[in-house]
Amino acid sequence: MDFILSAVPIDVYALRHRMMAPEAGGFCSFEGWVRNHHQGRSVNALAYEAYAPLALKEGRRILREAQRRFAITSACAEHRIGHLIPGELAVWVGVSAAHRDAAFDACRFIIDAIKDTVPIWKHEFYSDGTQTWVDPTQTPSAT
Amino acid sequence: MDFILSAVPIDVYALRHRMMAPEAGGFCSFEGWVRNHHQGRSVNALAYEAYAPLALKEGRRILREAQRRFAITSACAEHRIGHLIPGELAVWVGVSAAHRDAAFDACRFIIDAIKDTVPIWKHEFYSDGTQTWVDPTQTPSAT
Amino acid sequence: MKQIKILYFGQLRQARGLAEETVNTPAETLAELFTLQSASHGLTLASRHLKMARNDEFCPPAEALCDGDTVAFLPPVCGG
Amino acid sequence: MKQIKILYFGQLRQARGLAEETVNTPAETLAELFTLQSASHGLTLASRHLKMARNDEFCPPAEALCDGDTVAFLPPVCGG
Repeated sequence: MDFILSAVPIDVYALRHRMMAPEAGGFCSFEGWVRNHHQGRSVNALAYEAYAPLALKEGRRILREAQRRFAITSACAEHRIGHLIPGELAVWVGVSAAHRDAAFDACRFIIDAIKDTVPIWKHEFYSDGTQTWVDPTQTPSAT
Repeated sequence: MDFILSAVPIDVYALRHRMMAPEAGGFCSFEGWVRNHHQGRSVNALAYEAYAPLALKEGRRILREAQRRFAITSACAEHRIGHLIPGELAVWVGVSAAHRDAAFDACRFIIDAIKDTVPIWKHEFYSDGTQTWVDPTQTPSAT
Repeated sequence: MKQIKILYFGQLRQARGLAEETVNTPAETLAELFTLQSASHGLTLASRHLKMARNDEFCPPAEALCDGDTVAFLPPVCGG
Repeated sequence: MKQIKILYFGQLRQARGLAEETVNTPAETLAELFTLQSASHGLTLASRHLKMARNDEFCPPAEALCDGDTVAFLPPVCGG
Protein backbone atom coordinates (compact mmCIF):
# COMPACT_ATOMS: atom_id res chain seq x y z
CA MET A 1 0.00 0.00 0.00
CA ASP A 2 2.17 2.86 -1.21
CA PHE A 3 2.13 5.91 -3.43
CA ILE A 4 5.41 6.63 -5.21
CA LEU A 5 6.74 9.54 -7.27
CA SER A 6 9.56 8.47 -9.53
CA ALA A 7 12.05 10.44 -11.60
CA VAL A 8 13.11 7.25 -13.41
CA PRO A 9 11.08 4.78 -15.51
CA ILE A 10 8.45 2.88 -13.53
CA ASP A 11 9.32 -0.78 -13.01
CA VAL A 12 5.93 -2.39 -13.62
CA TYR A 13 7.26 -5.86 -13.06
CA ALA A 14 8.67 -5.11 -9.63
CA LEU A 15 5.45 -3.34 -8.57
CA ARG A 16 3.27 -6.17 -9.81
CA HIS A 17 5.41 -8.85 -8.23
CA ARG A 18 5.30 -7.12 -4.85
CA MET A 19 1.50 -7.26 -4.87
CA MET A 20 1.10 -10.98 -5.44
CA ALA A 21 -0.49 -12.69 -2.46
CA PRO A 22 -1.84 -16.23 -2.15
CA GLU A 23 -5.14 -14.99 -0.70
CA ALA A 24 -5.76 -12.59 -3.61
CA GLY A 25 -7.60 -14.07 -6.58
CA GLY A 26 -7.89 -11.02 -8.79
CA PHE A 27 -5.57 -8.23 -9.81
CA CYS A 28 -6.45 -5.16 -11.87
CA SER A 29 -3.97 -2.60 -13.10
CA PHE A 30 -4.22 0.62 -15.04
CA GLU A 31 -1.40 2.30 -16.94
CA GLY A 32 -1.38 5.78 -18.39
CA TRP A 33 0.94 5.99 -21.38
CA VAL A 34 2.24 9.19 -22.95
CA ARG A 35 0.42 9.66 -26.24
CA ASN A 36 1.95 11.05 -29.42
CA HIS A 37 -0.94 13.47 -29.87
CA HIS A 38 -3.21 15.69 -27.79
CA GLN A 39 -6.25 17.50 -29.18
CA GLY A 40 -4.99 17.18 -32.71
CA ARG A 41 -1.46 18.35 -31.97
CA SER A 42 1.58 16.12 -32.35
CA VAL A 43 3.37 15.67 -29.00
CA ASN A 44 7.17 15.26 -28.96
CA ALA A 45 7.68 15.10 -25.21
CA LEU A 46 6.25 16.17 -21.90
CA ALA A 47 7.34 16.96 -18.38
CA TYR A 48 5.49 16.20 -15.16
CA GLU A 49 6.07 18.44 -12.17
CA ALA A 50 4.80 17.55 -8.68
CA TYR A 51 4.45 19.40 -5.41
CA ALA A 52 6.11 16.37 -3.89
CA PRO A 53 5.35 16.57 -0.15
CA LEU A 54 1.65 17.21 -0.76
CA ALA A 55 1.40 14.81 -3.73
CA LEU A 56 2.72 11.98 -1.56
CA LYS A 57 0.29 12.79 1.25
CA GLU A 58 -2.65 13.06 -1.14
CA GLY A 59 -1.68 9.89 -3.02
CA ARG A 60 -1.48 7.94 0.22
CA ARG A 61 -4.81 9.38 1.37
CA ILE A 62 -6.40 8.11 -1.87
CA LEU A 63 -4.97 4.61 -1.39
CA ARG A 64 -6.20 4.54 2.21
CA GLU A 65 -9.65 5.65 1.07
CA ALA A 66 -9.70 2.89 -1.59
CA GLN A 67 -8.79 0.37 1.10
CA ARG A 68 -11.65 1.64 3.25
CA ARG A 69 -14.25 1.71 0.46
CA PHE A 70 -13.49 -1.57 -1.31
CA ALA A 71 -12.72 -5.13 -0.18
CA ILE A 72 -9.18 -5.19 -1.51
CA THR A 73 -6.01 -6.97 -0.46
CA SER A 74 -3.58 -4.24 -1.46
CA ALA A 75 -3.21 -1.20 -3.70
CA CYS A 76 -0.22 0.67 -5.02
CA ALA A 77 0.35 3.57 -7.40
CA GLU A 78 3.40 5.19 -8.94
CA HIS A 79 3.55 8.43 -10.96
CA ARG A 80 6.45 9.65 -13.06
CA ILE A 81 7.89 13.11 -12.74
CA GLY A 82 10.40 14.72 -15.09
CA HIS A 83 10.68 14.40 -18.86
CA LEU A 84 8.90 11.63 -20.81
CA ILE A 85 8.47 10.80 -24.46
CA PRO A 86 5.49 9.22 -26.24
CA GLY A 87 5.06 5.54 -25.34
CA GLU A 88 6.53 5.97 -21.87
CA LEU A 89 4.56 5.02 -18.79
CA ALA A 90 3.28 8.10 -16.90
CA VAL A 91 1.29 6.43 -14.14
CA TRP A 92 0.65 2.90 -12.87
CA VAL A 93 -2.08 1.73 -10.49
CA GLY A 94 -2.43 -1.85 -9.26
CA VAL A 95 -5.03 -3.41 -6.98
CA SER A 96 -5.30 -7.00 -5.76
CA ALA A 97 -8.44 -8.40 -4.16
CA ALA A 98 -10.21 -11.66 -3.41
CA HIS A 99 -12.84 -10.85 -6.05
CA ARG A 100 -12.64 -9.01 -9.35
CA ASP A 101 -15.44 -6.52 -8.65
CA ALA A 102 -13.45 -4.87 -5.89
CA ALA A 103 -10.21 -4.98 -7.89
CA PHE A 104 -11.76 -3.19 -10.89
CA ASP A 105 -13.74 -0.67 -8.83
CA ALA A 106 -10.84 0.28 -6.58
CA CYS A 107 -8.40 0.59 -9.51
CA ARG A 108 -10.82 2.91 -11.30
CA PHE A 109 -11.44 4.93 -8.13
CA ILE A 110 -7.71 5.42 -7.56
CA ILE A 111 -6.79 6.58 -11.07
CA ASP A 112 -9.78 8.95 -11.16
CA ALA A 113 -8.82 10.42 -7.78
CA ILE A 114 -5.16 10.78 -8.77
CA LYS A 115 -6.13 12.73 -11.87
CA ASP A 116 -8.58 14.81 -9.88
CA THR A 117 -6.64 15.90 -6.81
CA VAL A 118 -2.96 14.93 -6.66
CA PRO A 119 -0.84 18.09 -7.24
CA ILE A 120 0.96 17.08 -10.43
CA TRP A 121 1.16 19.25 -13.57
CA LYS A 122 1.90 18.36 -17.19
CA HIS A 123 3.95 20.46 -19.58
CA GLU A 124 3.55 19.39 -23.22
CA PHE A 125 6.08 20.04 -25.99
CA TYR A 126 4.68 19.89 -29.53
CA SER A 127 6.38 19.02 -32.79
CA ASP A 128 5.66 22.55 -34.09
CA GLY A 129 8.02 23.92 -31.42
CA THR A 130 5.31 25.27 -29.10
CA GLN A 131 4.69 24.12 -25.56
CA THR A 132 2.07 24.57 -22.85
CA TRP A 133 1.12 23.67 -19.31
CA VAL A 134 -1.98 21.55 -19.86
CA ASP A 135 -4.96 23.02 -18.02
CA PRO A 136 -7.95 20.63 -17.90
CA THR A 137 -10.24 23.53 -16.94
CA GLN A 138 -9.44 25.24 -20.24
CA THR A 139 -9.67 22.26 -22.60
CA PRO A 140 -11.71 19.07 -22.89
CA SER A 141 -9.69 16.50 -20.96
CA ALA A 142 -8.11 13.37 -22.40
CA THR A 143 -7.27 9.80 -21.42
CA MET B 1 -6.06 -8.99 -30.86
CA ASP B 2 -5.66 -12.63 -29.93
CA PHE B 3 -6.96 -15.28 -27.55
CA ILE B 4 -4.37 -17.79 -26.40
CA LEU B 5 -4.49 -21.07 -24.47
CA SER B 6 -1.17 -21.89 -22.87
CA ALA B 7 0.16 -25.03 -21.21
CA VAL B 8 3.15 -23.08 -19.84
CA PRO B 9 3.28 -20.02 -17.53
CA ILE B 10 1.80 -16.86 -19.08
CA ASP B 11 4.46 -14.29 -19.99
CA VAL B 12 2.70 -11.10 -18.82
CA TYR B 13 5.60 -8.91 -19.84
CA ALA B 14 5.66 -10.10 -23.44
CA LEU B 15 1.87 -9.75 -23.74
CA ARG B 16 1.89 -6.24 -22.26
CA HIS B 17 4.81 -5.11 -24.38
CA ARG B 18 3.10 -6.27 -27.57
CA MET B 19 0.10 -4.06 -26.83
CA MET B 20 1.94 -0.78 -26.41
CA ALA B 21 1.02 1.70 -29.11
CA PRO B 22 1.82 5.40 -29.35
CA GLU B 23 -1.83 6.27 -30.06
CA ALA B 24 -3.08 4.47 -26.94
CA GLY B 25 -3.17 6.54 -23.76
CA GLY B 26 -4.66 4.02 -21.37
CA PHE B 27 -4.12 0.35 -20.63
CA CYS B 28 -6.14 -1.84 -18.28
CA SER B 29 -5.30 -5.40 -17.40
CA PHE B 30 -6.89 -8.07 -15.26
CA GLU B 31 -5.18 -11.13 -13.85
CA GLY B 32 -6.81 -14.12 -12.22
CA TRP B 33 -4.46 -15.75 -9.73
CA VAL B 34 -4.86 -19.22 -8.26
CA ARG B 35 -5.94 -18.79 -4.66
CA ASN B 36 -4.85 -20.96 -1.77
CA HIS B 37 -8.43 -21.39 -0.61
CA HIS B 38 -11.92 -21.86 -2.06
CA GLN B 39 -15.08 -21.76 0.03
CA GLY B 40 -13.21 -22.40 3.22
CA ARG B 41 -11.14 -25.29 1.86
CA SER B 42 -7.38 -25.13 1.49
CA VAL B 43 -6.34 -25.56 -2.16
CA ASN B 44 -3.06 -27.32 -2.95
CA ALA B 45 -3.28 -27.25 -6.75
CA LEU B 46 -5.69 -27.16 -9.64
CA ALA B 47 -5.94 -28.21 -13.24
CA TYR B 48 -7.64 -26.35 -16.08
CA GLU B 49 -8.99 -28.38 -18.99
CA ALA B 50 -10.21 -26.73 -22.20
CA TYR B 51 -12.17 -27.88 -25.22
CA ALA B 52 -9.45 -26.20 -27.22
CA PRO B 53 -10.92 -25.73 -30.72
CA LEU B 54 -14.15 -24.25 -29.37
CA ALA B 55 -12.43 -22.30 -26.55
CA LEU B 56 -10.21 -20.54 -29.10
CA LYS B 57 -13.19 -19.71 -31.34
CA GLU B 58 -15.25 -18.44 -28.42
CA GLY B 59 -12.33 -16.45 -26.96
CA ARG B 60 -11.73 -14.75 -30.29
CA ARG B 61 -15.44 -14.03 -30.67
CA ILE B 62 -15.40 -12.29 -27.27
CA LEU B 63 -12.39 -10.15 -28.24
CA ARG B 64 -14.06 -9.18 -31.52
CA GLU B 65 -17.23 -8.27 -29.66
CA ALA B 66 -15.23 -6.10 -27.22
CA GLN B 67 -13.62 -4.35 -30.18
CA ARG B 68 -17.06 -3.69 -31.64
CA ARG B 69 -18.68 -2.48 -28.41
CA PHE B 70 -15.89 -0.28 -27.01
CA ALA B 71 -13.51 2.31 -28.48
CA ILE B 72 -10.35 0.33 -27.87
CA THR B 73 -7.01 0.11 -29.64
CA SER B 74 -6.36 -3.56 -28.96
CA ALA B 75 -7.30 -6.42 -26.66
CA CYS B 76 -5.66 -9.72 -25.84
CA ALA B 77 -6.33 -12.58 -23.45
CA GLU B 78 -4.46 -15.71 -22.44
CA HIS B 79 -5.72 -18.60 -20.29
CA ARG B 80 -3.64 -21.33 -18.70
CA ILE B 81 -4.46 -24.98 -19.10
CA GLY B 82 -2.86 -27.85 -17.20
CA HIS B 83 -1.72 -27.98 -13.58
CA LEU B 84 -1.23 -24.82 -11.51
CA ILE B 85 -0.40 -24.09 -7.89
CA PRO B 86 -1.60 -21.21 -5.68
CA GLY B 87 -0.10 -17.89 -6.69
CA GLU B 88 0.17 -18.85 -10.37
CA LEU B 89 -1.50 -16.79 -13.04
CA ALA B 90 -4.60 -18.53 -14.46
CA VAL B 91 -5.83 -15.87 -16.88
CA TRP B 92 -4.64 -12.51 -18.19
CA VAL B 93 -6.68 -9.89 -20.05
CA GLY B 94 -5.22 -6.65 -21.42
CA VAL B 95 -6.90 -3.77 -23.24
CA SER B 96 -5.38 -0.57 -24.59
CA ALA B 97 -7.45 2.44 -25.62
CA ALA B 98 -7.23 6.17 -26.20
CA HIS B 99 -9.28 6.79 -23.05
CA ARG B 100 -9.51 4.96 -19.76
CA ASP B 101 -13.29 4.49 -19.75
CA ALA B 102 -13.13 2.16 -22.72
CA ALA B 103 -10.05 0.34 -21.41
CA PHE B 104 -11.71 -0.47 -18.06
CA ASP B 105 -15.11 -1.33 -19.54
CA ALA B 106 -13.72 -3.60 -22.26
CA CYS B 107 -11.35 -5.38 -19.86
CA ARG B 108 -14.23 -6.08 -17.49
CA PHE B 109 -16.47 -7.22 -20.33
CA ILE B 110 -13.84 -9.66 -21.60
CA ILE B 111 -13.05 -11.33 -18.28
CA ASP B 112 -16.77 -11.65 -17.46
CA ALA B 113 -17.47 -13.21 -20.86
CA ILE B 114 -14.51 -15.59 -20.60
CA LYS B 115 -15.78 -16.86 -17.23
CA ASP B 116 -19.29 -17.12 -18.59
CA THR B 117 -18.93 -18.92 -21.91
CA VAL B 118 -15.43 -20.15 -22.81
CA PRO B 119 -15.36 -23.97 -22.48
CA ILE B 120 -12.73 -24.33 -19.76
CA TRP B 121 -13.14 -26.41 -16.59
CA LYS B 122 -11.35 -26.29 -13.26
CA HIS B 123 -10.39 -29.31 -11.18
CA GLU B 124 -9.40 -28.43 -7.62
CA PHE B 125 -7.16 -30.51 -5.37
CA TYR B 126 -7.51 -29.83 -1.65
CA SER B 127 -5.01 -30.22 1.16
CA ASP B 128 -7.30 -32.82 2.81
CA GLY B 129 -6.66 -35.11 -0.17
CA THR B 130 -10.06 -34.63 -1.83
CA GLN B 131 -10.63 -33.12 -5.26
CA THR B 132 -13.53 -31.87 -7.36
CA TRP B 133 -14.51 -30.39 -10.70
CA VAL B 134 -15.74 -26.95 -9.69
CA ASP B 135 -19.31 -26.40 -10.81
CA PRO B 136 -20.43 -22.77 -10.49
CA THR B 137 -24.09 -23.83 -10.82
CA GLN B 138 -23.74 -25.87 -7.62
CA THR B 139 -21.81 -23.39 -5.48
CA PRO B 140 -21.60 -19.61 -5.06
CA SER B 141 -18.90 -18.50 -7.50
CA ALA B 142 -15.60 -16.93 -6.58
CA THR B 143 -13.05 -14.35 -7.81
CA MET C 1 -27.79 -45.88 -37.15
CA LYS C 2 -25.30 -43.02 -37.21
CA GLN C 3 -21.67 -43.18 -36.21
CA ILE C 4 -20.97 -40.31 -33.80
CA LYS C 5 -17.80 -39.36 -31.99
CA ILE C 6 -18.55 -38.07 -28.48
CA LEU C 7 -16.24 -35.83 -26.42
CA TYR C 8 -16.64 -35.54 -22.64
CA PHE C 9 -15.20 -32.77 -20.47
CA GLY C 10 -14.75 -32.01 -16.78
CA GLN C 11 -17.22 -33.71 -14.43
CA LEU C 12 -18.82 -35.56 -17.39
CA ARG C 13 -15.46 -36.98 -18.46
CA GLN C 14 -14.91 -38.11 -14.89
CA ALA C 15 -18.42 -39.62 -14.67
CA ARG C 16 -18.08 -41.41 -18.02
CA GLY C 17 -14.52 -42.50 -17.22
CA LEU C 18 -13.19 -41.56 -20.64
CA ALA C 19 -12.54 -38.44 -22.71
CA GLU C 20 -14.02 -39.66 -25.97
CA GLU C 21 -15.71 -42.59 -27.61
CA THR C 22 -17.29 -43.44 -30.96
CA VAL C 23 -20.82 -44.88 -30.86
CA ASN C 24 -23.40 -46.16 -33.31
CA THR C 25 -26.66 -44.60 -32.24
CA PRO C 26 -30.30 -44.37 -33.30
CA ALA C 27 -30.55 -40.90 -31.70
CA GLU C 28 -32.03 -38.25 -34.00
CA THR C 29 -30.81 -35.19 -32.07
CA LEU C 30 -27.96 -34.19 -29.76
CA ALA C 31 -30.39 -34.15 -26.84
CA GLU C 32 -31.53 -37.71 -27.58
CA LEU C 33 -27.92 -38.84 -27.76
CA PHE C 34 -27.24 -37.39 -24.33
CA THR C 35 -30.34 -39.04 -22.89
CA LEU C 36 -29.22 -42.43 -24.22
CA GLN C 37 -25.62 -42.03 -23.02
CA SER C 38 -26.83 -40.69 -19.71
CA ALA C 39 -29.08 -43.71 -19.17
CA SER C 40 -26.37 -46.18 -20.18
CA HIS C 41 -23.61 -44.68 -18.07
CA GLY C 42 -25.33 -42.93 -15.17
CA LEU C 43 -24.39 -39.39 -16.17
CA THR C 44 -26.32 -37.15 -13.78
CA LEU C 45 -25.84 -33.58 -14.99
CA ALA C 46 -29.18 -31.73 -15.15
CA SER C 47 -29.91 -30.82 -18.75
CA ARG C 48 -30.56 -27.20 -17.87
CA HIS C 49 -26.86 -26.92 -16.99
CA LEU C 50 -25.62 -28.77 -20.05
CA LYS C 51 -24.39 -27.16 -23.24
CA MET C 52 -23.57 -29.06 -26.39
CA ALA C 53 -21.35 -28.60 -29.38
CA ARG C 54 -21.26 -30.24 -32.79
CA ASN C 55 -18.14 -30.23 -34.93
CA ASP C 56 -16.47 -27.66 -32.67
CA GLU C 57 -19.36 -25.17 -32.66
CA PHE C 58 -21.95 -24.55 -29.94
CA CYS C 59 -25.18 -26.23 -31.01
CA PRO C 60 -28.79 -26.28 -29.69
CA PRO C 61 -29.64 -29.73 -28.20
CA ALA C 62 -32.66 -30.05 -30.51
CA GLU C 63 -30.54 -30.06 -33.67
CA ALA C 64 -30.43 -33.18 -35.81
CA LEU C 65 -27.43 -35.49 -35.74
CA CYS C 66 -25.66 -36.42 -38.96
CA ASP C 67 -23.58 -39.52 -39.52
CA GLY C 68 -19.93 -38.69 -38.83
CA ASP C 69 -20.62 -35.78 -36.47
CA THR C 70 -18.40 -35.07 -33.47
CA VAL C 71 -20.56 -34.10 -30.48
CA ALA C 72 -19.27 -32.59 -27.24
CA PHE C 73 -21.14 -32.54 -23.92
CA LEU C 74 -20.12 -29.48 -21.92
CA PRO C 75 -20.79 -29.18 -18.19
CA PRO C 76 -20.93 -25.67 -16.67
CA VAL C 77 -17.70 -23.85 -17.51
CA CYS C 78 -15.37 -22.55 -14.83
CA GLY C 79 -12.49 -20.70 -16.43
CA GLY C 80 -10.88 -17.48 -15.25
CA MET D 1 4.09 42.25 8.31
CA LYS D 2 4.53 38.49 8.05
CA GLN D 3 7.37 36.69 6.35
CA ILE D 4 5.89 34.04 4.02
CA LYS D 5 7.57 31.61 1.67
CA ILE D 6 5.56 31.18 -1.54
CA LEU D 7 5.78 28.16 -3.89
CA TYR D 8 4.57 28.40 -7.49
CA PHE D 9 3.78 25.42 -9.75
CA GLY D 10 2.99 24.78 -13.41
CA GLN D 11 1.51 27.70 -15.31
CA LEU D 12 1.80 29.94 -12.22
CA ARG D 13 5.51 29.21 -11.90
CA GLN D 14 5.88 30.05 -15.57
CA ALA D 15 3.84 33.27 -15.18
CA ARG D 16 5.76 34.36 -12.06
CA GLY D 17 9.09 33.33 -13.61
CA LEU D 18 10.31 31.61 -10.46
CA ALA D 19 9.50 28.53 -8.39
CA GLU D 20 9.62 30.15 -4.96
CA GLU D 21 10.19 33.43 -3.19
CA THR D 22 10.03 34.78 0.34
CA VAL D 23 7.96 37.93 0.84
CA ASN D 24 7.06 40.29 3.68
CA THR D 25 3.34 40.85 3.36
CA PRO D 26 0.47 42.61 5.14
CA ALA D 27 -1.97 39.95 3.81
CA GLU D 28 -4.17 38.42 6.51
CA THR D 29 -5.26 35.34 4.55
CA LEU D 30 -3.96 33.08 1.78
CA ALA D 31 -6.52 34.59 -0.59
CA GLU D 32 -5.33 38.12 0.15
CA LEU D 33 -1.75 37.05 -0.43
CA PHE D 34 -2.66 35.66 -3.85
CA THR D 35 -4.54 38.86 -4.74
CA LEU D 36 -1.51 40.96 -3.86
CA GLN D 37 0.97 38.73 -5.71
CA SER D 38 -1.40 38.47 -8.64
CA ALA D 39 -1.67 42.28 -8.89
CA SER D 40 2.10 42.77 -8.58
CA HIS D 41 3.09 40.11 -11.10
CA GLY D 42 0.19 39.82 -13.50
CA LEU D 43 -0.83 36.28 -12.51
CA THR D 44 -4.08 35.62 -14.36
CA LEU D 45 -5.45 32.32 -13.06
CA ALA D 46 -9.12 32.63 -12.13
CA SER D 47 -9.52 32.07 -8.41
CA ARG D 48 -12.25 29.47 -8.92
CA HIS D 49 -9.58 27.25 -10.52
CA LEU D 50 -6.95 27.89 -7.87
CA LYS D 51 -6.22 25.67 -4.90
CA MET D 52 -3.90 26.60 -2.09
CA ALA D 53 -1.78 24.81 0.45
CA ARG D 54 -0.14 25.93 3.65
CA ASN D 55 2.81 24.05 5.14
CA ASP D 56 2.29 21.12 2.76
CA GLU D 57 -1.44 20.65 3.46
CA PHE D 58 -4.40 21.72 1.34
CA CYS D 59 -5.87 24.85 2.92
CA PRO D 60 -9.01 26.97 2.33
CA PRO D 61 -8.08 30.38 0.84
CA ALA D 62 -9.90 32.19 3.68
CA GLU D 63 -7.58 30.83 6.36
CA ALA D 64 -5.35 33.23 8.26
CA LEU D 65 -1.64 33.48 7.48
CA CYS D 66 0.93 33.10 10.22
CA ASP D 67 4.43 34.48 10.17
CA GLY D 68 6.80 31.84 8.85
CA ASP D 69 4.18 29.93 6.83
CA THR D 70 4.99 28.30 3.50
CA VAL D 71 2.14 28.87 1.05
CA ALA D 72 1.71 27.09 -2.30
CA PHE D 73 -0.49 28.32 -5.17
CA LEU D 74 -1.76 25.34 -7.16
CA PRO D 75 -3.19 25.69 -10.67
CA PRO D 76 -5.54 22.94 -11.94
CA VAL D 77 -3.78 19.59 -11.63
CA CYS D 78 -3.13 17.38 -14.64
CA GLY D 79 -1.52 14.13 -13.52
CA GLY D 80 -2.25 10.66 -14.83
